[in-house]
Amino acid sequence: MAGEASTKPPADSEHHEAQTPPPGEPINLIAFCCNWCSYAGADLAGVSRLQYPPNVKIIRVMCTGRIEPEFLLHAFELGIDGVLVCGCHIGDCHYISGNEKAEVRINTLKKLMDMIGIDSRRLRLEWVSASEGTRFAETVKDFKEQIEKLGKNKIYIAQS
Amino acid sequence: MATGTGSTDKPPVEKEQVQETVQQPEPGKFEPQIIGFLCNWCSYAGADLAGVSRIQYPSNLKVIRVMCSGSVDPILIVESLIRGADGVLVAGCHPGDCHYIKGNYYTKNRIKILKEIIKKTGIETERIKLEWVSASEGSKFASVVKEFTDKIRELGPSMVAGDQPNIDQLEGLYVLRNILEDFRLNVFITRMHEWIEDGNVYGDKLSEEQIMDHVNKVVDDEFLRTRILFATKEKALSVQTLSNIFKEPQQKVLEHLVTLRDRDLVRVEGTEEDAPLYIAQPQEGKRISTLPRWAQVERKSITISLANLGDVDPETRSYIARELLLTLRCYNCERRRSEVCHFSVCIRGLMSGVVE
Amino acid sequence: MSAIDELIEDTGAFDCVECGKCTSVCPVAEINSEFAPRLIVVKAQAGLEGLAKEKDIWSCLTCGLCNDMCPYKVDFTEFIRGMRSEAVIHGALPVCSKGGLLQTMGRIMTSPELKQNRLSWVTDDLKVAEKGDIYFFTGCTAHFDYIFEEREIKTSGILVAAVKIMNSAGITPAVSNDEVCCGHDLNWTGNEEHFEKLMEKNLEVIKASGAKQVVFTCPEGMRTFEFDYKDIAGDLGFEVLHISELILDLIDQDKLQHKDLDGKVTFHDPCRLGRHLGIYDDPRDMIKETGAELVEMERSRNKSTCCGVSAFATCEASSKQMQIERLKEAKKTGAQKMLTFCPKCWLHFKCSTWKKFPGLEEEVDIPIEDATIFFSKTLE
Amino acid sequence: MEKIGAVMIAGGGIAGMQSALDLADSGFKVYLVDSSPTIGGAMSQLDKTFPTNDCAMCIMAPKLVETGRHHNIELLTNSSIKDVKGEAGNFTIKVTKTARRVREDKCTGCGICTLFCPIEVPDSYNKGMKLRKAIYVRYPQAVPPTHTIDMEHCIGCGICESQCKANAIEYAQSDEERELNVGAIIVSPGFDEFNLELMRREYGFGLFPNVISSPQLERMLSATGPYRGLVLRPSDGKMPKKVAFIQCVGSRDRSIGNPYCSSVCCMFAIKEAVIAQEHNQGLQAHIFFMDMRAYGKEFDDYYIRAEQEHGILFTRNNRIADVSQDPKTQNLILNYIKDGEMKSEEFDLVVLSVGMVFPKDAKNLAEKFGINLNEFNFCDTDIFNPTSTNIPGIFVAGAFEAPKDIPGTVAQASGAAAHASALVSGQRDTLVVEKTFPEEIDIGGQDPRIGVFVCHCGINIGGVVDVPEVVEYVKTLPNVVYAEHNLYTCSQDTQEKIKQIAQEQNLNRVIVASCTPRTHGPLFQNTIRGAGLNPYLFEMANIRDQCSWVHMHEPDKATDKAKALVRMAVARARLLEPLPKSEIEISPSAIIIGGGVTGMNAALMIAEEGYDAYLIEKTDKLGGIVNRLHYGLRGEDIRKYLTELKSKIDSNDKIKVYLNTTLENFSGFVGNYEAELNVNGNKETLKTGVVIVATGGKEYKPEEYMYGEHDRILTQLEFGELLNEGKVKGKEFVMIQCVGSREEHRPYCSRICCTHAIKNALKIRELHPDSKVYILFKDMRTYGFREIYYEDATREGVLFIRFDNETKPKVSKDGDGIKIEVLDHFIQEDVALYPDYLILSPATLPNEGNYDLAQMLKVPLSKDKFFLEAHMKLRPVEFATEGVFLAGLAHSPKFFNECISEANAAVSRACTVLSKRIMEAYSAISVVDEFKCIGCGTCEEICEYHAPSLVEKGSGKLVSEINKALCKGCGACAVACCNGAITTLHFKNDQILSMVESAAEELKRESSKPAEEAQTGASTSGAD
Repeated sequence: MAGEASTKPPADSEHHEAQTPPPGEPINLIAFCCNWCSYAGADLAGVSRLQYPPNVKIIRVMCTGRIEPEFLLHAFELGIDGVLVCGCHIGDCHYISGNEKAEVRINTLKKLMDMIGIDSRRLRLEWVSASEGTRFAETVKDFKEQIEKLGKNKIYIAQS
Repeated sequence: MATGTGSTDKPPVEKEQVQETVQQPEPGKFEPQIIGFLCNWCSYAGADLAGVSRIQYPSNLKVIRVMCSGSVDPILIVESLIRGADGVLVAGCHPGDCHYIKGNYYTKNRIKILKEIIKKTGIETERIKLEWVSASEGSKFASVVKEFTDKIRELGPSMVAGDQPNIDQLEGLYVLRNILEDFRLNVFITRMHEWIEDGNVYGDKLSEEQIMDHVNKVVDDEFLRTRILFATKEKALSVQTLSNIFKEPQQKVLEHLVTLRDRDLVRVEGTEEDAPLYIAQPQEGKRISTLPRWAQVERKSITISLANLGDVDPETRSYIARELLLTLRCYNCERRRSEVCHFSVCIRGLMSGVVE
Repeated sequence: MSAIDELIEDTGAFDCVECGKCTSVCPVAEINSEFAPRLIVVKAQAGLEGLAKEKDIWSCLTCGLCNDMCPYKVDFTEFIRGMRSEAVIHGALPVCSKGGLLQTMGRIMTSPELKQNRLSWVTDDLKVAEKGDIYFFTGCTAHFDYIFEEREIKTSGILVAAVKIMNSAGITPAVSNDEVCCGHDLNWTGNEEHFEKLMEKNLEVIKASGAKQVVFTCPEGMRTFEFDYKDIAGDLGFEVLHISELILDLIDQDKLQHKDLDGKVTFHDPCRLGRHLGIYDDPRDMIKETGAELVEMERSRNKSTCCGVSAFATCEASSKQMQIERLKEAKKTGAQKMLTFCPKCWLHFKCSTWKKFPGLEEEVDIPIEDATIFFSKTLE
Repeated sequence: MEKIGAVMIAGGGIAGMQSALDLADSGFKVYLVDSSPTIGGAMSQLDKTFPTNDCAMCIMAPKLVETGRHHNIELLTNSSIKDVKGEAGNFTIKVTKTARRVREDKCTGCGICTLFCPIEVPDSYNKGMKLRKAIYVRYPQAVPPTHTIDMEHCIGCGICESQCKANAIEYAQSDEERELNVGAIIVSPGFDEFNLELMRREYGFGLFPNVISSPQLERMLSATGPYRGLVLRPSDGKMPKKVAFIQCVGSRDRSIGNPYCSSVCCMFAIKEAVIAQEHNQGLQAHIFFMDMRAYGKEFDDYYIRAEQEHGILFTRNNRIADVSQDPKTQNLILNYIKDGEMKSEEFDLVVLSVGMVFPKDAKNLAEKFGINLNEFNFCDTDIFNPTSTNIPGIFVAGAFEAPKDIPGTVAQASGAAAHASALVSGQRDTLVVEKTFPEEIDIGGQDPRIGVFVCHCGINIGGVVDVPEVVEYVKTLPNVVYAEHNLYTCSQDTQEKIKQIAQEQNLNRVIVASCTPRTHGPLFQNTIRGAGLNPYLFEMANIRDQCSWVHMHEPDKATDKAKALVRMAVARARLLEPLPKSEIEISPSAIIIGGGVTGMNAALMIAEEGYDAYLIEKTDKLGGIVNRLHYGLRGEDIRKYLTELKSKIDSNDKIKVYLNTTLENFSGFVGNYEAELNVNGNKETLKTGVVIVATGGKEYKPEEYMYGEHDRILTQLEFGELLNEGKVKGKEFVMIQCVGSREEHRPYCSRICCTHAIKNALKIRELHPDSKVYILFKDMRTYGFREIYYEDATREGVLFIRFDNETKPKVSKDGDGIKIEVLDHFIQEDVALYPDYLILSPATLPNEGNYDLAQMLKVPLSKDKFFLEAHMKLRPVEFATEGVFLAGLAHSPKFFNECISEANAAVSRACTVLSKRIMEAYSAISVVDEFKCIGCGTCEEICEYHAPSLVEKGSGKLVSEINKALCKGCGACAVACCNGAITTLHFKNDQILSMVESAAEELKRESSKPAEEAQTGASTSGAD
């Protein structure tokens, strides 16, 4: 059917101003998940067989409070297209306030990223609890679409 | 007749020996081809005595000397039938005379089991005969040969020989050969004597009926399973199709497929209108082998008589014919239609023909 | 060991006769007994195999006190900088502050596709332009606002003050959104590859602005242009100028009217401005111009000690003590404020005081301020 | 006679295993006797479990392996109990271990013998749908893995002995008599399925091939089942399109002698429908039922999701009378009523949800132990002692007490273990041997030698990810010296294999790519400790829950992602370092928060176990919500029980009661908790080892049905009190169920209200024989033996009218009387009632205090704001945080006896901590580099646990030091420390960055040179 519109459902393709990634190169995402809440949430998504895009690779940390801004900026330096940080809801943190510290650090880093020229929407902080399997799957889907709209991260600094 | 060049890879010597003894039947009158396995110490000597005393007996018997009748593996007998022998005679010492003490006991049980299970292929059990002939019974040997030849002449040629082989019987023989190669049936064949005489590992003796029940059950299961493996070698088939081919209840076919799948001999390959399709898994090193190479003839054509296929709807009938065609190939030289085949040498000559 | 031999030759390290003068003045040696500049040079001469992996080369503050003191003019700091790029090749990496965030930021800025927006500090009342005779190089001063947000000091205020001063003198300095970090931190932590890429970008930006002079507030930026850029790219095609020098010129040409301030202040000479660039008097004259009374600390001009951390890679136990000693010294002068030009000195001194200390408060609670901001107060 | 510090458990199912582990971890010798050749019981036959859809084997494997390997547990499988003598504290039991003719010490479970055995026998484990050999093992991950010769079918051919490499076959093995000397006995033989042959006429089971039982469907769904996870019609091997589930087959049926409800079949059917639809695309499940009994925690959510998300059809009020078969297609025809008219529909497959009956050796056990059985041959217990039998010292747990689900079984098993250990608490640690590991190998200075074990997990991973391809890829990664894949890496024989390979290849890092480290991490860490490796030289790649299960429709992308995840794990493994073990002191006491029946029972049990108990109650009296109850379902006198309980509490000197007390502050860690109490005004601090949360729940004050606007509209509790005081007059009574429960905003079922309504209705009929009682309900959820009382109510003439969320009854004033209009589904008309009393069955709500308490204890709350336990199925009475336990209504609404079971269970779990003087502390903590630390104090300020503190070091220099016991390893201080002086062990910066770099590896393109990079004008002079 020559000239047939892209097979994507019409609603989705309307507001797709930025070009989706070249078919060759898929979106490459990293997610830092805290061991007690969001990693368990990700497991629950698995146990309930909720399907979400395979572009995200999860790294387990004991608490989002352990995430140095350097980890996130280093990821962008290496060409990762988006970093998702998932922690416990405020007040749920197994270490009481790890997530609050993470929130402050990540908001500051976002300002720095904008200044440096990396779109701060490529970094996203989400609260996912141990019983929110569906929320984790939705977040990953939504984040991937959001990054697809932003397009590939053009920065790539080869490490010596 | 296909002609052409190209070397024929020499078949192993053992086959050579069998070929001279079974000639191409002259047209018109049927001369039975009989193979005889004679134990060296008694029946072979008996045959010599007949010779020395110039006792005449028909020339149809081709003798193979073996050291003891106990060494005649049932597979050899089935192999001979496959090769087109119209009858097989096994002759050994009288019980108790065996130069190797119990050799003939084993033969007795083996032939009994073989006669039992050969029925599944539809081949007349009388084509296999066991006789005890001692070194001194020259005349008895002659009369045995004479009677056996007449019996075979009465039975007529083996349905499996010649251009128009009876596919069912042929396939049955091949299935039987596989089962005999497999370990399950062998346990019974080899240890039957011990169980009856000195009892099993727990010391209690088994009766012959008990053993034959097991044998029949094993053969029934393995026969159908091997046929399923043959049929699904090239193409994945559903339970429905298989049960149509073999005219077995679908439930039974399914149970066998479950066991075959547990033995990693079959895997599911897609589905067709909600029915999973099963295909045989290529098994290197596994002893269960599929249809002989000779039976796989290149796609072009072969004459198959489907007369005795029974009342099957036309669609399935043509399907089956086509399937079996696909799997037939020259046994001796494993060559396909397009390659050179010295038609005259090969006794099977199954190279050309057309579907009816 | 060819690279190290070549380095020893360039920096004249062979001439070292181990007289030990450098070790006596070295602020790190004073606290950390195992560290001695001489020791490293001697090991290099002996061609020791594991030298590149030596932990000590990362403790040196490259403050230049030893260079200044060395009778045989051994350029020890350049020797250490060379050794560090060797060390990096051998995989002996420094433990940088903030996990190496500054170094990562520097490397990211070498990426050609980057579209920065680093001029967010330019408020409406400031007049800046794309092109102009004078180019104002800002470097990473604005970025420290966010990286060290918890220390509540706005280093971007230095840039605002500098532009205000230039505007009041009728100068509309050229600035550029494509300007990148001068590369000082990468250069001094052994990453020459990305340092050169940053240099190329900066030179290109300044060429595009058509400037004849480039003004610096940050001494590290100026030293990097003055020595390292010229060392690699030869004649830059423009003159390098410090803000204090510019202010004094403008006052001479009385383009700059300012009122006087009162109060007693003291001045801390940043190593890069003092010992590296040799600029001691301009800052002092500029401060005197404001009318405030300048009192000198016990150790000042080329003798002033270091703020304890360089290139965000050498922060150790000794750094803290140096900062406290320096603040005590400043307090002793009776000055109400300690001025300095380098945003990093300001940051590191603030680090040692923003926390309460049992029994130390009154000795170190002297406020610290940037000299440019101090001078800009004369314009209101 | 002196007591013996050992316990015998009869029945090695999930209940037996849980009791065994609790007791063995609390210092008692355990003899676990099972009649079948392996332990694991019915749960091992399940594929998935509700409501979490966890794979049953995956959550049971750790317990199986641990029980098999535990040095204090002796397994006596294939054994039966011959004779029992003695009394509580000192029993002598004769056990015959029937010969399995395979030596347990030699058989490795390799299975060669099963390959060569010529005899094929229908496999009862797989419900006859598969064949096994005469020498067999029940299931692949069986513990002990020893094979067994089935003497019934073996013809003694001798082939297995000739093939067995380990020469473990011993035909002449004879039965073995064992005499066990124990202090207490726990009986947990489980249950049997109702014999469906008795229903041959109605449902054609055994007649029509496509009518199967729910356990048969479960085997089909299991990866080790006959069709490897596919659902096929036994008649023709086709994949069924329409599958019908018929509920209550063999339960709730007085005609066949099983009037009780088997409690689990409703949820079991929903789960099977959901999983069947997942395995067979396009399969449509249709469940025919009377009441959908989804009474447990998050069961209703599962039921709603099954209906709305998975599109499973539910047809109510339809107990299918009979099933007929179309001979040609062997499909089945069911007739049922829908919207008032008769329907007949053809189905490809019919599944009978079979009920539970008493285990076949129940009579034998009862006779041997002398325990009483109830009329259905289950063990007879009373609501006050749910785990005690009539014989002191013999306890009961699991389905043998009454049909129940796995969480209920596990809770009761721990409860029974508590009673058993209390009985012989004096003899703790007398017969046990300390668990020892081989001496740790020093791997200092070695290059990383990594071993990678990739798991199929049946078809869970292998079905989507091409595991062999991943293994080939892993072999190419640097430092990986060994890589292989296994069907079940968590099974016991593979664990041994890993240990052996680790030693052979002298690995110094081990990676397992399988499921989530949260559940299986400790299991594998213990395995490599057995090979002499420090447990922290281990890393897991989660290629199941976070890869194969969530990318099922993109197998090749899932395979690539699995490769990436393993590559990242390898990158991190290269940088892993061994961490030293550190120990913590345990103070032997417990704080119990909440003085209700649950709290009181917990306190009593802690005291009986020999530890101090501090019972904290918010109000001024003990008893909680049970104070408002008078009598039980079978007329038990609750008031009397309560007073006795309170007097036991007061007279016990080991229990200290704090009334009007709330918890102000709570800190510390397992074994060393510190609680600041506000004891009516004044402060008091307590140091304790563990905490048990038993804060209970509260009755919902209804806002609907005009409650509070009429003095004769009451709640069940209020009405119960009036009834008991005889102040109730009137002819007509109407009860409305699910008031506030099973609503949009509160989807859970409060579990007890149906039975409570029935109890009050029967009381009304008893006191006012000529009165009329109506019960308006959504689903009558009187599960277990409570069903008999529901039957009594119908016989007593109580009228039941069903409504649902759309057709709720309307309550209005009629003069000073009450008017209720409700649609009767059968006659499809509005019915008006004018009762004298309207009794509402309100929901049970979580306490508001839960939120603050959860903050303080740092434990999570579930969606419905009850406390969230560590694992819904297998750890129902403890939190993820070590040392904090949970029981009673605080977990979820439940019955009186279930609360008591959970209270004892929590204590039994707590004893696994309290019984140890020293516990191994968490070693992945943060440490300070003395030379780098500038003593700025940021870490001291930021840490919630006050672990780091500035310390004077030598020359007056301030340096931070981190207290090993307080540090939790969260890593917040490491980030706050500006110059990197603090590193968090096992989560160092380079270890995490290595994973980031490895994740970005696929983007290996040379650094993006700007296409239009102009050569800078300035020529490079100077340097060259």
